[in-house]
Amino acid sequence: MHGSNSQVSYGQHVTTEAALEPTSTPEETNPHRRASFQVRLTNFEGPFDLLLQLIHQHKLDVTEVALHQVTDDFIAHIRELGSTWDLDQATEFLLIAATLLDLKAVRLLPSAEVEDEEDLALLEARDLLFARLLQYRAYKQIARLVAEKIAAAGRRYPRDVSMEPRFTELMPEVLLGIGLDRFVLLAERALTPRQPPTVSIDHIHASKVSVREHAAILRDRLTRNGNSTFRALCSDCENTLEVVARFLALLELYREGVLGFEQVEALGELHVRWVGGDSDEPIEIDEYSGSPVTDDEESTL
Amino acid sequence: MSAELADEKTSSAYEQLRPALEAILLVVDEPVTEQVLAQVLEAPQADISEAVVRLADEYTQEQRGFELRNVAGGWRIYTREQYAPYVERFVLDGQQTRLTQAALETLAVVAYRQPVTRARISGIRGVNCDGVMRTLLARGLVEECGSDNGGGYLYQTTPLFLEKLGLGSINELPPIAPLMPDTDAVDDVIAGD
Amino acid sequence: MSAELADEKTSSAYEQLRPALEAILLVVDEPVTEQVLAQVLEAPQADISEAVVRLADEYTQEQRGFELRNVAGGWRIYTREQYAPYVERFVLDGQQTRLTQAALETLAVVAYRQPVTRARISGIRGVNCDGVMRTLLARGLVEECGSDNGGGYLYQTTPLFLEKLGLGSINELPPIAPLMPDTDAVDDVIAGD
Repeated sequence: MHGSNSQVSYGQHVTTEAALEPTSTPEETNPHRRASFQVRLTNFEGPFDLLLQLIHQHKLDVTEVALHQVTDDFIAHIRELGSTWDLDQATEFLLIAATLLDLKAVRLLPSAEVEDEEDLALLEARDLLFARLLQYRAYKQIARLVAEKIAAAGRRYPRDVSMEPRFTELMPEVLLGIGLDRFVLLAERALTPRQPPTVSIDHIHASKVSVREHAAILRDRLTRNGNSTFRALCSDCENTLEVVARFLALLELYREGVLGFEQVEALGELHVRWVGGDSDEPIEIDEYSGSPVTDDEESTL
Repeated sequence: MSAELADEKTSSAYEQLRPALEAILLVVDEPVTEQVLAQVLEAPQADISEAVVRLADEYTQEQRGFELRNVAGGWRIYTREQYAPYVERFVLDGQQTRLTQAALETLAVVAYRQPVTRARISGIRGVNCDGVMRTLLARGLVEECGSDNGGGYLYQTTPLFLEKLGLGSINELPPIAPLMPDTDAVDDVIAGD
Repeated sequence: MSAELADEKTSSAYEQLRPALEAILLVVDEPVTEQVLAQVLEAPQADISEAVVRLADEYTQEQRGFELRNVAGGWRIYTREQYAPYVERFVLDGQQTRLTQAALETLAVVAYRQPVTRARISGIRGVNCDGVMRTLLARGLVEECGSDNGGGYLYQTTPLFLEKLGLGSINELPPIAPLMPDTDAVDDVIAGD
């Protein structure tokens, strides 16, 4: 009995429009769904966010998943984009598409009898996804409340005026509490300009990096140390592009069978193990478009 | 009769405390704790606790333009929210940049899960939170507070966070549980469809 | 009868004005003139003149810890004389001997950028610095030293500041690392001037 009660209240939570509607925009009423896809994708915050929006958009009851519709929309959208999509969007797409397909796959399973271990695992994965989605939605709602509280508190001004001179005169002598060294450090920090929030255009004239070069660096380090973490391997990277190059280089090395990966939890530390022995035979690394052109390559281009 | 006497006694204690309390609250430049007030006024802390609440109620009932609020563990006088348009002609706290949606969500996770690691926050939000956490650290809304067993830094909210939200303590945040069915409930639904 | 009506009319006008008036008076640092109050509250100056006097009387009758005083042609809230001893004790209690992090950072900016205006300091620090500058002025660590072309006051550090850091002159401040080839230019951009 208790179980069915909580089931009811849970169902209400999920299907109530208001509850699923933290990001409602005028575009949502737009009958041309695909056109509005693009709009939404430019400002969503991660796959959970988009998933929530999609579920709302299709007025889906999570428990009555008609996700094939969403999946189809997705695939259609990706096709429409043709060759014009960028890496960021594409990877986000893949992540979400995988999540959706996962859901869909689970949905297609006969739900009455679960015998197969794999089926069970899939169901568990779906449970977990639901739980995480609901958890995310809860924090999203709380975030709105936090914003409201900040706005309200910002409209109450504290009394903050200078003390009358007769009181300031009584004040015990002030303590700086820090020495010259700390003071100089403070000055350096205070005078370091804050980056004003801007739309970065760095990528337009980003310096080019060579995956092959970064593969060589990684190989050098890993043969010396045996294993490491992705974080440590990127600790000396000066920009995101270099981190990406290192990552691609790792994938290339993995393809050559000289690396092993281990990641215990999603978004957790990525451990990299060298399994290629210590021969210094050259390894074939594909270069990527946009790599800097070296002298000996120039003739072939 | 004796109840009346007791009332009279509290009343007169309050009347003695009130102006002194007001005088101090007028000069503080950050929320002042009941402990400090008790020390300075040489009164039992219980009397102070009662007096500040009573004074806050009084300001509200009398519809004063200011209010006495319990914020970040202390008391301070603020202008009442509805008169902000007038006050803003005199105090312009420029450059109040707004927090992004991502920052607000991250802040919400830290507030409810503290102390919490970045990895955990990223897990809950489904995206990497490093950039957003840097912003929150720089703005003094969260701070490091040790590390967990795995060596990841732990984070918690700061008193400034409470001040910015106008909260007396983190316990004043509404419970998140009603918004988030526990896993059992999720299991029930899934088993039931 | 007509006198009664008139009274009622003033009464409701006063009740409307009072909270907004109080909100403003709570935050102003300098005495504010009736003319300015009339402008901001969009009320006839005669109503304002009457309201401030009435409010001042009210505070006295209610034996508040503060009073509304007419000083130098304007109105400001002050500690009521008879409760000054409590404030003195609070100040002497030494809760405020240490500078806050914000105050130290602002002091650092003044030290390395002097003479400098408040607007510029706020620009560099990304937050309004009025409150903190008041503290630094009150503690004798910075002082006014003229005004720039735009009419903003300029500030510099005082001999007490040098003494506190154990320096003979401001030239003995160690140069800070060349973070930016041209920090002034960057400051300009940030300060928006």
